[in-house]
Amino acid sequence: MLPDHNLIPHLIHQCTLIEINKVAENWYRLKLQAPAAAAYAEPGQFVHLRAGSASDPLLRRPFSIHNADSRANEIWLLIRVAGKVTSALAGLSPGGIINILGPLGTGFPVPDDEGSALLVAGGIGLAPLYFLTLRRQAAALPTELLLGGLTGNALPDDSFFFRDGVHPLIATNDGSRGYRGTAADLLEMRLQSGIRPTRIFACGPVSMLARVVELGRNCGLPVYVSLESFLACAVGACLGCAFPFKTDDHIEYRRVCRDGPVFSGEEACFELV
Amino acid sequence: MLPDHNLIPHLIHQCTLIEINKVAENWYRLKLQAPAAAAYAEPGQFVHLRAGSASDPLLRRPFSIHNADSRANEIWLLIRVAGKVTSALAGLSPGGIINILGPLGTGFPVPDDEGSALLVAGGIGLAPLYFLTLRRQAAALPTELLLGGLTGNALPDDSFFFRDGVHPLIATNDGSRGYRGTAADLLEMRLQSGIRPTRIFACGPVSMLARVVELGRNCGLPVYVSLESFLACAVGACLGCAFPFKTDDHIEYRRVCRDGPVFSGEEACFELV
Amino acid sequence: MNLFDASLTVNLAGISLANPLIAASGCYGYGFDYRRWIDPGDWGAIVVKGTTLRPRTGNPPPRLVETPSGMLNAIGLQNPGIDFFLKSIRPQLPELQCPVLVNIAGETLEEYRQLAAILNSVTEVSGIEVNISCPNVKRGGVSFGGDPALVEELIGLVREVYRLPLIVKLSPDAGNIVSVAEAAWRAGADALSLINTIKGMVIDVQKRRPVLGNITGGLSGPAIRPVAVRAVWEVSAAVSIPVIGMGGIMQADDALEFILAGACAVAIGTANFINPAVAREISQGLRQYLCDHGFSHYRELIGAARP
Amino acid sequence: MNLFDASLTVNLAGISLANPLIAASGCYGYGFDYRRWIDPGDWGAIVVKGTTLRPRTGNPPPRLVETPSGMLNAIGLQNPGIDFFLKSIRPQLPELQCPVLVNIAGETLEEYRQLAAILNSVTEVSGIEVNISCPNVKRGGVSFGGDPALVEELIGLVREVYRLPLIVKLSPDAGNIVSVAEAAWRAGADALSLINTIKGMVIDVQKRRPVLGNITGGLSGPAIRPVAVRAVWEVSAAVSIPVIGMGGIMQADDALEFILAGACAVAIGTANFINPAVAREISQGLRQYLCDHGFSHYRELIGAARP
Ligand SMILES: Cc1cc2nc3c(=O)[nH]c(=O)nc-3n(C[C@H](O)[C@H](O)[C@H](O)COP(=O)(O)OP(=O)(O)OC[C@H]3O[C@@H](n4cnc5c(N)ncnc54)[C@H](O)[C@@H]3O)c2cc1C
Ligand SMILES: Cc1cc2nc3c(=O)[nH]c(=O)nc-3n(C[C@H](O)[C@H](O)[C@H](O)COP(=O)(O)OP(=O)(O)OC[C@H]3O[C@@H](n4cnc5c(N)ncnc54)[C@H](O)[C@@H]3O)c2cc1C
Ligand SMILES: Cc1cc2nc3c(=O)[nH]c(=O)nc-3n(C[C@H](O)[C@H](O)[C@H](O)COP(=O)(O)O)c2cc1C
Ligand SMILES: Cc1cc2nc3c(=O)[nH]c(=O)nc-3n(C[C@H](O)[C@H](O)[C@H](O)COP(=O)(O)O)c2cc1C
Ligand code: FES
Ligand code: FES
Repeated sequence: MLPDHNLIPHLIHQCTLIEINKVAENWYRLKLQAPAAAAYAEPGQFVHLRAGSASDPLLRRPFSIHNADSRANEIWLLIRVAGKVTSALAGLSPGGIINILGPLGTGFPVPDDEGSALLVAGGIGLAPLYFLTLRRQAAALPTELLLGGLTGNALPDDSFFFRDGVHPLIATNDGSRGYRGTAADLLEMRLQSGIRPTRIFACGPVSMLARVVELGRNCGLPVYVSLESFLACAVGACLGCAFPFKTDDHIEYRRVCRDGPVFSGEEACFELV
Repeated sequence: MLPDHNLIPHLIHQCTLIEINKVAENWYRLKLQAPAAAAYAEPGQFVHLRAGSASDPLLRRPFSIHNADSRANEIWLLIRVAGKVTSALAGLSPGGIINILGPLGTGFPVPDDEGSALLVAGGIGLAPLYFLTLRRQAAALPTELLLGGLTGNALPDDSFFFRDGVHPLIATNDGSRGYRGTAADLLEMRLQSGIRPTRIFACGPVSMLARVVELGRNCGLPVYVSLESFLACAVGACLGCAFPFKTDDHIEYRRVCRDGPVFSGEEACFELV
Repeated sequence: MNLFDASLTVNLAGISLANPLIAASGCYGYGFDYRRWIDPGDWGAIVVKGTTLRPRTGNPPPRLVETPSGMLNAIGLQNPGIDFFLKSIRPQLPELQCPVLVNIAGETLEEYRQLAAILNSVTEVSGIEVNISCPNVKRGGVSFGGDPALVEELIGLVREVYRLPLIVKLSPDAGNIVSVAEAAWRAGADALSLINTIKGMVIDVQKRRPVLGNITGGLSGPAIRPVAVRAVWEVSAAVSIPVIGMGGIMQADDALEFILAGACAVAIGTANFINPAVAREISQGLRQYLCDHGFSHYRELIGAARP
Repeated sequence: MNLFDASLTVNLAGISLANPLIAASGCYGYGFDYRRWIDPGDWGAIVVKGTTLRPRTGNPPPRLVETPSGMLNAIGLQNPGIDFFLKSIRPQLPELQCPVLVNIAGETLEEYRQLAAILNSVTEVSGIEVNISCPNVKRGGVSFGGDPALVEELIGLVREVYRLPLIVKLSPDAGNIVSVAEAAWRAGADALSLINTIKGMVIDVQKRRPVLGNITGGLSGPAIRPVAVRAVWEVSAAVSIPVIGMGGIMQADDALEFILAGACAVAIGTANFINPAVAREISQGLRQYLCDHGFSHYRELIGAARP
């Protein structure tokens, strides 16, 4: 982790795009040359990114760190095309320049024991959980990745995962790949089958997260969720990314960018967003 | 010339950039696939251009038609990097898409006689005068092109011209190429040597145009100038591109985009801009 | 549903429009300049350039400067005056094949009254838009538009002499745009246009002087859209006459923002400069939206974002 | 001339700043969040987040939305309140190594007075910025800022209890920004900050409802720069206290526009979100400009665009 108040100017990088591949319908994987980010990145952290210099689009955009290789000085991003900046990114060629801030935010809790984990990814929520999977597997911690998508080609194919030694359990809404259902359905199935991990980690749409938290609560298992919000500063200064949490019956706003994006799911008020 | 009120939807083109070359310090020549513009273009007319779709930069930018080949469906532009859009254009690669409106504006008067002409270009003012030179040479009308630049490499080299059979008389401010002086100095020299063309055509900075008009006036020669202004609509609707002219002692504003860009220089009030 | 079942017709304060898209004043000349790119009949209506009693030379150049996602203009109401309009432009208006409105501006209350009285008998003109919000003239313009009592008096005078649809055009520079809107409504306006441009300026840091000949100009384009949508939202809740929304509309989604905020029709200015076929594209986009979301008339969308 | 001969120091209403760049309120937290990227000492001063008497939870999300060349925010003055500030933040302020000002906001005149009275004895705080222009709160905020008489009363009350530099922050939403500025000046303000954000809104056309939880928000960023420069131009001609200019400053040329228009110092908000090192880059750019144009102090540039 980075010391908070140390002046580390290379945390603004002009990165070179090394490689870009389409890995699923509307999904692209980008490999960036980014030494400082690669050195410090922890699963669940993100970079705040800008391509170009025009004032429209004005703000940076946050993307989870999808993998980091500190020896090669590289980080990976996994991006789903959603609008202006993501389409511009999808159109970049190797050699293109991307400006990033980061790594930012509070990631997933570092495993303090030898516990096992279920990771529940809805769609592009895979991005940060993949990094967590790799880090946990490297530390030989028992880890099971559950992944849901709308349909088969909305998710990367098997080679994407197998190359890294990852073997996710997959479900699709239309049943065209893996089980028929959602990532939360997979979780329910695993819990019903008696699996009791030490922790659950989840990233995906709000409705999915709400259900995952409830399933965890029913089994008395702690759930960590990676939340989204529209960010401006991404460093905790503007209070724009507030997410509501309930403490002692009153609402309190926490900053997705700094207090999170990873939070204990227990108190998050999903019904208010 | 285009009939004014005919609905010709292909006058908005998505053009493909065919070729782009650096032809001098900060100058680029672009060849575009643009059938309608190529078919109708007259020397002195321009296209109003946009690359990209973001709202910054918002407005189109005008560029003179530098050459048009109606058989190949191509037009050429000659662009000097001055700011946002011109630098973006300079960075394009063949295959890039540029959206153009045009041809627009009132160009140089079509020669109605077999008269001779002196064409006076200051720097990038070469762009429209080059097209005029080629058209006049093709019609075997006596034409002499005078070209001024700051220094040698601020102008295209000889092969640029010779390939098209153009042989300009060149002057540079520092004397590093051709005569030492400006394009207006060249004109003065030619007039002093007794040359009396039927018309003078000029394009370049305002201070140069003012001097060319005065030199013409002293010899009783009509001078046509291609003027610049910041344009918005480029079709005559917004009155934003007004240039002041003096008629019977009062100031009247004419539209650079529609009444011009080519005007008789006699009444233009260069001192007011 | 078929795309053409989705109806865009609207009756705006008594004027029937084929669609809710209006060419904004000052951005469309007298309606003829864009005919190479778009049939004027593709518009619901066209509002012609601000017209004054006497011809106006306009402001010295430069009159335009680009700003981030916007532009400033300081045309200064250059126009040939009402007499020229009647003699030379009026006879051609039927060619436009859509309703034409005249935007009028005066330096005194009396000038507004006279202009309205003259246009009252001009059958080629379907209505007037009273411009009390031009930021680019020394007298008149926005100086009238800031004071509700003065607005009420002015529009009352105009209403007395003008029987056809009367639209009042407002600017957020007034500060209290809702009070001004209410004053215009009380005085008998049939509809309100908002917003006019917002006063701004750019300084040339190399020359160390303002870029525009007039020093300040009016800001238009996407930059002002959020301010304009908010003005429509607030005003349409306060008055019960139709509101025409404008300010930075570039595409169908932008027009929808205004309609959902409460506008009955929308006007398009700056976008014409970037895309001369914008009106046709936006009508198509609106039809598509209606189809996709199962509405049969865009009227169902007016103000629909209000809880 | 050497780059470092070009001096950027300024005495702003009694506060010595190493350079004329101020971190704008609400965009820089309490000054500590950006320390990974820039030394707080690179700023001339830092204005902390709007502070109220009691803690405020702030507005429901979403609180942000991007707009063309701008953004809307509706934070709703979320802050831990003045007591927390005094207890937990005040002791750390000296670490920032530059003057710190506190932006204060109240729901009543009395709340403003109390806040000012409390801060009057806080030596770590060099001055206060009285926010009478926040568009994002139901009570107080811009509702105070539109009425010159009320502003004169409010600032008069604050002035009575506050002896250190007192800055008043204005918004163009008031309409008559010059009258409001004059009122603040008469009441004893030492300097004026302008502009605060402009009220705007965005509608989500898919969901058919306003994007922001608070419905409306405040527009900041380059989109508003022309409006802000014009406000500085007009106000700095009308008052003889220093004006701090802000609104969409992204680079040195933008800061120069404000200075040439009459600002003695400039504040930077939104640009920090895009480039956390913006203050350092702008100081360098200002020095470069002074060198290139043969000025020895940027003071020579203040108001230099005025004929
Ligand atoms: C901490 C964090 C990590 C993220 N990690 C990833 C990642 O690894 N991969 C990935 O593909 N995406 C990720 N996202 C989401 C990503 O930031 C947005 O998809 C992106 O900003 C969209 O930018 P755009 O310009 O393409 O879309 P825009 O043109 O800005 O918007 C397109 C649509 O998406 C909506 N939208 C934009 N941003 C958000 C947001 N943050 N939350 C919800 N809706 C939004 C807009 O309102 C609009 O409707 C992450 C978001 C956060 C907060
Ligand atoms: C009819 C016409 C024909 C033209 N033909 C050519 C041509 O063939 N080749 C060519 O290189 N250029 C030509 N120009 C000029 C060209 O349009 C501008 O250089 C271009 O718009 C600059 O755009 P930009 O975004 O790169 O610069 P910006 O970032 O917009 O501006 C850079 C600087 O140039 C100034 N500027 C921008 N546009 C103009 C303008 N129109 N007049 C004066 N100053 C301006 C700005 O104020 C600023 O200081 C022509 C202009 C007109 C009106
Ligand atoms: C060049 C130009 C000239 C304008 N002239 C007038 C005018 O004469 N009368 C008027 O009421 N509004 C005038 N306007 C304002 C527009 O009609 C419109 O209200 C404003 O530009 C906002 O819309 P937009 O962002 O779509 O351009 C003018 C705007 C521009 C850009
Ligand atoms: C997220 C955000 C929060 C803000 N909070 C405050 C505030 O608490 N008090 C205040 O006076 N201004 C506040 N402002 C306004 C800024 O201080 C500044 O006046 C405005 O944003 C214009 O400058 P800019 O375009 O550089 O951001 C806020 C602005 C933003 C973007
Ligand atoms: S985005 Fe600014 S505090 Fe989180
Ligand atoms: S640019 Fe609009 S009239 Fe010339």
